[in-house]
Amino acid sequence: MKKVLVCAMLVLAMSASAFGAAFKVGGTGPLTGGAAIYGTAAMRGAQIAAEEINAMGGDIQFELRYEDDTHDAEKAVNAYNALKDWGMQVSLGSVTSKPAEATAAENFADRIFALTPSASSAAVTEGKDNVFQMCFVDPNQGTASAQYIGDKKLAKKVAVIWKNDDVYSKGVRDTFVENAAKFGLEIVSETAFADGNDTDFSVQLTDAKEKGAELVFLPMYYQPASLILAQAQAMGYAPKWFGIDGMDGILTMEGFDKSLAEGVMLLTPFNADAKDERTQNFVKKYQEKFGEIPNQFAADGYDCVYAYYQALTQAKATPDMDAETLCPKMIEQFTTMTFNGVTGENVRWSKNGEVSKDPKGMVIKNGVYVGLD
Amino acid sequence: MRAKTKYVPIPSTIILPERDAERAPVLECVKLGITLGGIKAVEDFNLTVGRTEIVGLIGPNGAGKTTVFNLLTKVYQPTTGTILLNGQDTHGMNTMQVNKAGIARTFQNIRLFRNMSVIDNVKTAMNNEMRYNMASAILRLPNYRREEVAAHRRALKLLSIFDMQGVADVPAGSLPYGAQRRLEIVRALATNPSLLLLDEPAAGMNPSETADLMDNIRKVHEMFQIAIILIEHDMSLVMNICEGICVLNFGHVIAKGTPDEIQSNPAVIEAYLGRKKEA
Amino acid sequence: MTFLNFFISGISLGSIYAIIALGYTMVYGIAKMLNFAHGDVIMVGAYVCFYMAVRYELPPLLGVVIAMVVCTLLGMIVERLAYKPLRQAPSLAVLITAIGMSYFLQNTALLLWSSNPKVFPSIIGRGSFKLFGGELSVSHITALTIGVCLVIMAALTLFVGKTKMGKAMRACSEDKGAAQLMGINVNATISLTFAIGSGLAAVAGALLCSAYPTLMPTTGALPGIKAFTAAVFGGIGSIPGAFLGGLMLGVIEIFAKAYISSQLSDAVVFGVLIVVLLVKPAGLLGKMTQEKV
Amino acid sequence: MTMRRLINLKRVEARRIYLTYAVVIVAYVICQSMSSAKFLSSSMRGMLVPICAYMVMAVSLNLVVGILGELSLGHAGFMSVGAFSGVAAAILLQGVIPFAPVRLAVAMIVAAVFAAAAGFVIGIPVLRLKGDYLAIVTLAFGEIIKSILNNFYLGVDSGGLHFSMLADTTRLLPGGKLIIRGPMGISGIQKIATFPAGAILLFISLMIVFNLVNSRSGRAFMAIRDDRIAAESIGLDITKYKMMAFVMSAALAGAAGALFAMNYSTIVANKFDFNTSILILVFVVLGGQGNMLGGIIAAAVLTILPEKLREFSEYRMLLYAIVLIVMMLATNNAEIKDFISRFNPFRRKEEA
Repeated sequence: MKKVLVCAMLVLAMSASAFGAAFKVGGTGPLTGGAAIYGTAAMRGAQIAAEEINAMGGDIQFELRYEDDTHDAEKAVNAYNALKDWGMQVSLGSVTSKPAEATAAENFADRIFALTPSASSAAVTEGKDNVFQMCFVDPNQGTASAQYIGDKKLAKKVAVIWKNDDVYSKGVRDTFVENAAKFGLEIVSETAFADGNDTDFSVQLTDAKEKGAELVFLPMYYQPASLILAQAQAMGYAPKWFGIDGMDGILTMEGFDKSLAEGVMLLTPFNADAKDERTQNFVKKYQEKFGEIPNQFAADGYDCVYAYYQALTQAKATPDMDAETLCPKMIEQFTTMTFNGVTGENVRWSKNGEVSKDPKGMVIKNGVYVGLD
Repeated sequence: MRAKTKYVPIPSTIILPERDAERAPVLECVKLGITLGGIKAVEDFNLTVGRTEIVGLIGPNGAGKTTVFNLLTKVYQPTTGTILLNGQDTHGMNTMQVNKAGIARTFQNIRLFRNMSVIDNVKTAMNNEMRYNMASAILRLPNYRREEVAAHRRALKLLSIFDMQGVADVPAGSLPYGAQRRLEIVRALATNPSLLLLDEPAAGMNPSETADLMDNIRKVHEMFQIAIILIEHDMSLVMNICEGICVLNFGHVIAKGTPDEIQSNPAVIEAYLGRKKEA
Repeated sequence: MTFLNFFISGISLGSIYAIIALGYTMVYGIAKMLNFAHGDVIMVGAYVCFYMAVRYELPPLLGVVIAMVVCTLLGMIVERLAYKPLRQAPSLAVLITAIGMSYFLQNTALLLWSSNPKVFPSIIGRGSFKLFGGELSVSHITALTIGVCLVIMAALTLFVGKTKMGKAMRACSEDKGAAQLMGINVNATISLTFAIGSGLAAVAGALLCSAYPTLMPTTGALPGIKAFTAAVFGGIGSIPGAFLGGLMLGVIEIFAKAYISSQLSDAVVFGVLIVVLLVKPAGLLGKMTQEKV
Repeated sequence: MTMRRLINLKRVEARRIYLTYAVVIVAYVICQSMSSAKFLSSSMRGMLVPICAYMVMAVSLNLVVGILGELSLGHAGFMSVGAFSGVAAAILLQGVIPFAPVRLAVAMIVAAVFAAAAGFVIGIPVLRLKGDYLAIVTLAFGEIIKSILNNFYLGVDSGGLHFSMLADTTRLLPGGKLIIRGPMGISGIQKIATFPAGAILLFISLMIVFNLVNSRSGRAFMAIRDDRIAAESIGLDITKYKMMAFVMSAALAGAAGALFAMNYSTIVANKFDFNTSILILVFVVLGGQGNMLGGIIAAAVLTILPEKLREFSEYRMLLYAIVLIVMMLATNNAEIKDFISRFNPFRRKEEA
């Protein structure tokens, strides 16, 4: 499979250069280490989009390069600099939040436009006119989740379990807790975990159970969430579960007992089981190529490249323009255009780079996502 | 052969060389004892050492000789008994404090600072007499230079006693065996001790080296006018340079006296010399 | 009852630490080396087990046996290639090489098996024993882990104490030079130690992932460090110490989460470790060796 | 006396010290002029400051591992304390000291002081232990520092400094600013760390360490390393000297942490974890314990290496691991070392 990947990259590079010039798009993400799932997925999503666009043979061709940042700000800046040396014209920022904060500062200083697929912390775009996000910003997710639970009257007493040393998890948790009361929610239990003690959740679950939480909010990625679900079942605790976009992917874990996730609700912009043509095409291609079902990171990566395609086309940009020339054009396009992708319809961006799209409320029924509304 | 020291009796059955009789002894051990791993390694050890006396501590292997040194230098804390050093009780002191109070030693299995130069081994031992702090060292202030130069001179002088000034900058670990033993003695002397403990200084030496060593020990004794206790298996060396001898067996003192007395002591001959002959 | 439930959670977490710690402590006891790659051998064992059970649909126990064979071989190869050439080198050099080996195994696993987490099928199912009318529950896997720990502990103690190879191991641990003089093949003995340690790692991997069933290339790394801590806690080099240290570490971790702060539990765990080492500088059951002067 | 020709340590050491200074200065001049003349790629230019910081880390850890002879597995903890206190100081002083280089210097001094204080507090229990047990306790403290900083909040408003643990309960007045935000660390840092500042810090660190080593304290450190019992027997205060080395090393690591942190716009406590401590230990061991120049070169090589391996894409970290293992074997296996030194035309005779 790896060989396929290398070949694909070669073909990608060659096909692009065959048409003469292509836009050099670069991004950094964790391709090794504990967070490698996210970086790899975003990279692969972007690859598929670039291949599709290049295969169309239009004026806009992409040469895509992803560099490993091992989920570390220092390495991310190194990776960013390597991309800059390569001649990156527009950037896909970084996949995870903290590295993205660091590279976004570089993007801002170097006037290289960035659109990050999945770095969701507010600090990524804050104060930078040329850094945009494809995913929801963390505070919005926290507020949106609280509002959703409150509006739909899913529960009154809520427990929150979050990963304290993770910026994403902590960011969502903070705004959720802050806004919970506003939507009539009472937070009865708040417990955390961190790297190194992310295997046993009995204390967190017992606390939630004893305090009578009807719903447990899980602002985290799907890997620890799968452990929580399994352990809750083992101790006979069956509250409502509510996740965020990082939960997406839980159903596609190899060997996962899908019945554990029955009834889990989540707000996510992407649903691999959606019936629309665009999503189905993407999921099919991804599966063919990588043997896995794409998660939300892959979808974000895919959409980023298509968003660039749209923006570059509308701006009538040509590959001989340098990054600094492209930057204001991209800012102009992204603040005005409307984009349709697999992670949302009618996606728009605000001046400060935040995306506005409707999170889809999903519930897992019989092992598949079903729209909540 | 050194001139026979004339011993005079002083009260409480302790004997000292005549020249030290008027002065307080450097060391008084009273009923010293230690239990190691349930075994009484040393028991009821009494010894008084005169201000400038050379005492030999002998006994068969495992008799507890090195243990006595370890007790004196507080590598082990004694379980019973008292050690008075220059009249001061060393109870509760640790090795470092005992050294500051005046005991320096060498080790049976040489313990040099092997990766440091010969002269640095000696200068390290002068650490406590140097008067400058970390800031002076980092900023190379005048008092740093002054003290370092003085220490360097003194270290070279000490090394020259053993004719080692030529190898001052050589790593201590690369010295030949005999030179390493000599360096240990120099290092111990550099701490200005009033009592020097030598643990088998002649071990592994050939007869000519041993003879040199004997001269050197005498030289040190004369130059510094300090007391020396030495553990040694080489009987000719012990009988030659020691004024008083203390014989240990199974952790007990079995005889004390002048070399002549010891040589003719039947208990010693049976326990120690006799066995030696059989071996 | 909550207290007891937490205690049981602690024991089940601790039993996992314990079984990993057994491998650490054994290699340390004989080869006097901190094998930081041990956690990653555990990960390899778990992956082999996973593929045998899920892809080839073999019975889980057979999977464990195959994993043990693979890990034993892996342990011996790693030892031969990376550690044996450094037998005379300073111990720090070996430590760093072990860390390099840990990176190597993690990244090989990443290339072979991708970073996507796999959900490990429990080797004995996810049931549990209910006590006091269901108020307390002890999962089967916890019971099995403790049982396996005890068996391994007893077997290792017997092996080291009674067999000829075991005595050779002890001799090597006391004094390699002297052991060599006594005609013991020190190199072979140390290789054997690694082989056994790695075989145990496969069992630990299967149990770790049965209890906490997500499997990634980094799965072994953090439990590895915790288990190393547990081994030191119990007195590194001591086989019963590793067991005791593992259990206590698990219980302390859970209690710290429950009664102090779920955010600071690691700080509490390491704080307790420091206090224990200050009171007992060689760990709970470790022997203090005094240098001969 | 029949003796092999022995090494003259004084000459070797003096040569080593001057060589180290010379290499550092020449390397700085080359890099700086190449950087100014735009001969250096962005990638290399971006690594100059972190390399300096890692070099200082290597020098400072070498003081503990190479000179004092104690293994520390938590050195990144001091870097972390330095990074957070230094950056916080720089943010607080933004209005007071507008001139960035001075602010950086002050921040590094503050960082060194805080890290030294942490080193002292940790040193009290740690230094009573020996060998592997000391190592595990330093690891434990590294993790504790990380855990605490991940739950530490510091804010400033017109009423002064406020801090809280576990959750942000600083209740800042309007207009106040939360500087350290628990697990989110510090964001929006002004990047005032520069390569010349890094080079100066490295030079100062080398001067401190070399001058310390060639003084009574340094001799005491080495004596403790070579033989603790003998060191005690000549009246050295083991605890005092161990503490001195430990605190000095922590202070330098703290300054390096501040330098490092102010090269990025964001910093989190998780960056300074066990892996970072190990990385620095690798520099020291690979460069040769006690060999400052070796550690410095190893820091540069091992920081640049993974970047140069980028062309191997997904095989990058695998190759890095292999290179690391091979380097350890090459520098520590006697047979391989002999084999390599046969091809070394500059082989110095004294070392034969």
